[in-house]
Amino acid sequence: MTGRKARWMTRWTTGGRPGDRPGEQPGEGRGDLPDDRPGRRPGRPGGRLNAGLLAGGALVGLVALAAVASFFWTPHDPTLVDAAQRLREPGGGYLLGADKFGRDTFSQLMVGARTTLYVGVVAVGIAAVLGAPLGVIAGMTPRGWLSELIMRVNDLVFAFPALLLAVMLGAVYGPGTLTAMIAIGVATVPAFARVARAATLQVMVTDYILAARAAGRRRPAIAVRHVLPNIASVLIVQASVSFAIAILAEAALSFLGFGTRPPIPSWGRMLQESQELLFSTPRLALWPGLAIALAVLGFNLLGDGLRDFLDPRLRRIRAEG
Amino acid sequence: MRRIGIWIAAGGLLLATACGGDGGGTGGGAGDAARASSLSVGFVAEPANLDFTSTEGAAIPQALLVNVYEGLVKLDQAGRIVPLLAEKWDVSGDRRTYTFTLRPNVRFTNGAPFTADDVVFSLDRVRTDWKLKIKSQLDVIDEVEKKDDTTVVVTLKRPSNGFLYSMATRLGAMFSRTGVADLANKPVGTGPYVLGSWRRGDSIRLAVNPSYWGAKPPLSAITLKYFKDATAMNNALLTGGIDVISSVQAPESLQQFADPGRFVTVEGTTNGEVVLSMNNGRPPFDDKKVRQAVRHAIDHKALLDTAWAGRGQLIGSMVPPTDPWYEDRTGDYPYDPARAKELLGGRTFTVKMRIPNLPYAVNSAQVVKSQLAQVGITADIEPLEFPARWLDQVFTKGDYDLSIINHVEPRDMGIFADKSYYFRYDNPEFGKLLASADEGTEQQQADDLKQAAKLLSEDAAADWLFLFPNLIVAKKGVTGLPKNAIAESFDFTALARQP
Amino acid sequence: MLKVEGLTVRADGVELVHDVSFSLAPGERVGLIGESGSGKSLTALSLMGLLPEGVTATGRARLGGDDLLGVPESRLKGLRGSRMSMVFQEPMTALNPLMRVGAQVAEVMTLHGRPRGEARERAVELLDRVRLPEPARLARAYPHQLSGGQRQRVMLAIALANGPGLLICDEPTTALDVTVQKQMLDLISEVAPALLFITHDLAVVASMCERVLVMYGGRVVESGPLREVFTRPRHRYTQGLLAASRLTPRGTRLPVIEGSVPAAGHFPGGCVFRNRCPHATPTCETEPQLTEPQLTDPAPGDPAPGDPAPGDPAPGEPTPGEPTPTGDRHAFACWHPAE
Amino acid sequence: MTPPNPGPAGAAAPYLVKRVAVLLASTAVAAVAVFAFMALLPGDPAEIALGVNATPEAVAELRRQFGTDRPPAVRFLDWFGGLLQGDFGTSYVTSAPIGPQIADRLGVTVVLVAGGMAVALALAVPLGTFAAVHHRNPLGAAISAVSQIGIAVPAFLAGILLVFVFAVRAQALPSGGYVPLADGPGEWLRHLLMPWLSLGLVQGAVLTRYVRSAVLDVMREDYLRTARAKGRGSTGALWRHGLRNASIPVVTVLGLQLATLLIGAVVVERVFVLPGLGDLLLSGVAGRDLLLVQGVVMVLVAAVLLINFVVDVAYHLLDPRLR
Repeated sequence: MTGRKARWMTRWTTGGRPGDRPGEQPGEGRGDLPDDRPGRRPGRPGGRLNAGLLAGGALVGLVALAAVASFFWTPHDPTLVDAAQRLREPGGGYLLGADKFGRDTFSQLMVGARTTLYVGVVAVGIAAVLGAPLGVIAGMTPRGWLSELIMRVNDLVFAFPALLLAVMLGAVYGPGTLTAMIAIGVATVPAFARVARAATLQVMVTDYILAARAAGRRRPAIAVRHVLPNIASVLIVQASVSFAIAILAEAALSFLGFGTRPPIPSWGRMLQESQELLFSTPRLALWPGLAIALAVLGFNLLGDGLRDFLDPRLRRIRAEG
Repeated sequence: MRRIGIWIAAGGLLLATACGGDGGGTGGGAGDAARASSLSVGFVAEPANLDFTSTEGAAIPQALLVNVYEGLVKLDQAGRIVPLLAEKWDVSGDRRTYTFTLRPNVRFTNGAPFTADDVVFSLDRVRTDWKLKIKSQLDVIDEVEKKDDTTVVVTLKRPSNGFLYSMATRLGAMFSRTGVADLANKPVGTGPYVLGSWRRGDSIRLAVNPSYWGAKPPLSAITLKYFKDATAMNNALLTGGIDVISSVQAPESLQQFADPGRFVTVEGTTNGEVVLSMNNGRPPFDDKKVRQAVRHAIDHKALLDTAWAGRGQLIGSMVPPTDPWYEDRTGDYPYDPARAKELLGGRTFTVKMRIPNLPYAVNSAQVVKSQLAQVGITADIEPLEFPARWLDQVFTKGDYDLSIINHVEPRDMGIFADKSYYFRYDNPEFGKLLASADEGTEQQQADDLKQAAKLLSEDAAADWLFLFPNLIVAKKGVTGLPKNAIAESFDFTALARQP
Repeated sequence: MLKVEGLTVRADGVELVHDVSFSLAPGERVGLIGESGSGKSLTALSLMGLLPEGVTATGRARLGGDDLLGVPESRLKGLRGSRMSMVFQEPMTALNPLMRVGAQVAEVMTLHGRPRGEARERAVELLDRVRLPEPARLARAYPHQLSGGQRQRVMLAIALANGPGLLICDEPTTALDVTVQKQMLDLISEVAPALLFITHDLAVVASMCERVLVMYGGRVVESGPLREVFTRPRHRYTQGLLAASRLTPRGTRLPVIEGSVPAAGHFPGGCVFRNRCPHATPTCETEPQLTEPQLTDPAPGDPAPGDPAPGDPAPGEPTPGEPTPTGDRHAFACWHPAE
Repeated sequence: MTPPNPGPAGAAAPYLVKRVAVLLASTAVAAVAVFAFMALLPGDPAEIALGVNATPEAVAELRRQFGTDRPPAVRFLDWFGGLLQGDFGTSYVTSAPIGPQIADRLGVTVVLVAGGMAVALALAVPLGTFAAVHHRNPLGAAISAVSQIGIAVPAFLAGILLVFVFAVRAQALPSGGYVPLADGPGEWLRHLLMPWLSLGLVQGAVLTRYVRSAVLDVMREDYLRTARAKGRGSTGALWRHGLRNASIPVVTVLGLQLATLLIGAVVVERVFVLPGLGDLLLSGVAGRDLLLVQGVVMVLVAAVLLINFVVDVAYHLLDPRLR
């Protein structure tokens, strides 16, 4: 894979926000006078909070808050079937009404947030724990057979998208949250590996790494002490964006019946269950749909914002973003 | 020492999901004339192939029986056995000899005439070639004999009330001696329809059999269109993609079809008992008190209302109201959580509820779980793909505590007499009652079966959540819809469309 | 031929170039010198109408009879590449990487009305003229197959293709190897019509130009014939600049200008150089005007010339018809000029 | 001065050979992976085909018939050898040859994905370019914001909403189903319009962001300024010099999106009742049609690998720097 393509693939797998260029091409730097190209003026102090970061953070925070709060309190038991409250209109303790089982929609949304975060955290965790070290290894030994092997396997795993993996895993081990998470996680590994590799390649040519290598430090030590801390920001951004993708994947899987098992509330399944009532009670589809969209939006914005916030090299382009 | 009267249900389990498809191809290009004389009906389960002699499942007989294949007799809408390819039959005094007089001048769609030889061939073939275990229902046959071209004599080993009934199912379907080469893809029967085309994953088109022996059906073609998603099927009817939903899978959505100016809704009954199965063979449900507690813990009315929009009937045992020996047993275990707790005596359990991933089961399971939680039983729901995984895990291996499945086979109370059946119910007295019912007179049969149903209910061998309704929605003007789904087939022969 | 009056460039409310005026006669070669950040590239770009988005220029600039500022792009683009051309600093990125070199040269001719086939032939001639080897073969190459010097020659060929009256070169040799620089400069001086040459390299200017404009902080602080300015710099900035560039005998301290160029918008009021100038006095808080030396140095406290209104075409108050202070004569804007 | 060597495209051949080799090797390895995975599926095909009431002898007989009594390695070689000749085997469940079924379904999926991609492109290229060119004004920002929101909407939700609005409410389009092109192009189109839209709108939102970014990148390129210095207007410069350059990164993303779409089509096929590969896959899984699932997964994975290959090659063709 060529450098340029890899960069774009990275951008893609980062889900991203393409408005920025992960790393200038070496040797193509522009010797421009800063003030001659006003788009690139310095003078934007580093690490400033931006609107995307704040909005994304707020949305994600809201999801997290709902999830945490649901452990201690929900207005009603989200799985309690109550025939008397079937399709109850919003109001009177039922903030958003109740579904056809008489379960409180608001409570379900709260616990659903928990499911969403759970799926995201585990899936992204799997991807990060597997993908990042592989990417670092591949990046630190760019010419070695190990690197080649890792990247080839990576490309192969990339050919098994999350949905396909989940259907296959679901077929073997039965559908459920765990299989969905593993499928999404494994399918996301290549994205992490790629991003980690690209970032490692950049870090490896910096002076302090060269110095550390010259000083005879061994590779694992360099990886842990120097490389990981320096690519952490890239990984965090990738995690945020992967999180958004995981949420969408979980929703699609729940829709197909390969996701979270009933009666554990999940936004994807709420949406699926609300389908037959779309005509008479559209609000049952509205709320989980909105929740999914806002959570995904939140994580995407957070990823973009973090990218701008954490990586000073990219920030200058934000003006146009 | 055959156990008789075991009406194996496995095949029929599928029916629970049938739905209506698009008149399909006609939705588009076909001209008005063609459209007027054809209909499309939405179904849920598409056949994997067209050979019901070797493949389980309700989808194949649902599409082909009576429509493409015919038996000597068939079930009418009231559940009575009426003549079809046999003009009449006589039963000997000892009830062991059945003499069928065949309809003359009947031809198979491959051109071969239908004669007594084909009857002998078909019934022998059940024993020799069929791969389904339900073929044991015809083990009671001692001999099939051709008397002349239009007369066949069947001799039984012993009297059996079940024999003639079985002959109305797929077991009695008549095959041509020269038409069984490719049953999976090319069915050859004597029925009013022939297989027109099959677009796998989408639809099956049945065309009228031009050389049919009887009255030609009103429609020239039927398209059976298959949907995996209830909402998609509803939408298809709403937008004119199909004309009939053969079985509504999302009863909540019925209100979309409330406009009598556009749609007609038929609500009838089926043989489908939605059973909350309890594994009698292992703790905690090997304890009759625990099973009884479950029956008391479930508010069946509330369950029906929430899980299936109140459509369907409450039943208390394994007999649907359309069977002659039906008795109302819904009062045996009234909703009484206090009594349930008393029966449990303070014990609490965590059990596996492994259900098929079908709408009625998933809906019901959530209600059951919630209600059982009130008396101290925690049920973990695990939906399994239906049919394969559910059949493998629950039905075959019996690895479950609770399950929910619609037993759609007609007259299937006998499944409880097989202690290897996944209920693992073992009560010799029940088996005796069934055996005596099959051999006895009609009156004796009814008495015994009533007794058996009562025994099942009292033993709490299972809980019966509700009787699955036959819900059909069609465009206004479609007539001839079968009100009750009590046979294996969806009978298209009377279907018509008013201009 | 080129006449610029009161050119002011702004971005986001910040003045990046302030009230620049000068003129250029046909065939004349003028150098525009200054450190990074002095606004010299912006001055050039604003003449070409190539300012980046969000950056606007006001004032007056005429090329022959055509206005260059405040006219629609559609009028301007007819001039670009035909009557005036520009060679940029960075040859590595200035060519389209996906297009063959010859086609890129030919394009500028077809754009201005030459038939395609003819343009192609002439492109090869031009490549030959800028001394590229095997021009016919090279015309079929892609930019990445050429060296930086070769690419800059291609840029020059593009610039010369339609025989423009004015060539603007923005640091055309900065990105090149030293060995190549000389050849390039020789070529430019050989082929250029009127030339506006932008650089921070005083030696280069000395070899190329007849007249110089010294820019600092977005202003022209000194201008005049090359010899005069270089031998007798008056503005303290020019003085420092020259001192810094002069080769010093071994062991002597290299004179440097203290401090560094502030970021745009952070120059001091009054004399923009005063925060770095060793001679600065409170007087320098008032803005000095570009004046010709024979108008004797204004005494401190003279009527303070106000900040001219932006877009005011003629700051100072030269009467029309009279030679403006932007003429060929040596002029500078400093309260405490060097003698 | 070294004379350049402008050998046109001459160096492409070794690359192509190497890339084809990688494609074939990956496909083979993928086949092993798919086969091994499927071997884990619980449930014996013969038992499943015969149902729970089958006799053991019948099961053993059928196993022999299916060949599932042989060791896995033999079965793999047999299967893979068949694949190379386009033979996917015969389904254990439907007794129908699998190859033609997949071919049938693949047609629907390809049409669906291609149309979805076309919609996405038709939206993304103009909108993304517009948003880039006008990135400083409110309309450009609005396009960016809308695309950000579009990304957050699950494709199936978009599909359900489309059905609700255009089929059920407006009665303007069929809610689902598929009509072969041979049965009438008009109906074919009407049935595919909404599936295309629901795939295309969401993917278009994603793509818009990439197009915008690519165009923004290109707009900052010096050669665009060069083009304007030659006398092109900014639009003309972008058109003549920018778009091809911008297309290079977009092609990469496009390839990845195609792969995503191919799988995303599974959900849309479910919503719109389209008999595509995804539908075949799901019914294969539900029916434990092992060989069928194996075949479909293999085709999907091979398609993804193939798309990757095409993208790489296209990349090489588009960008002379790589030759």
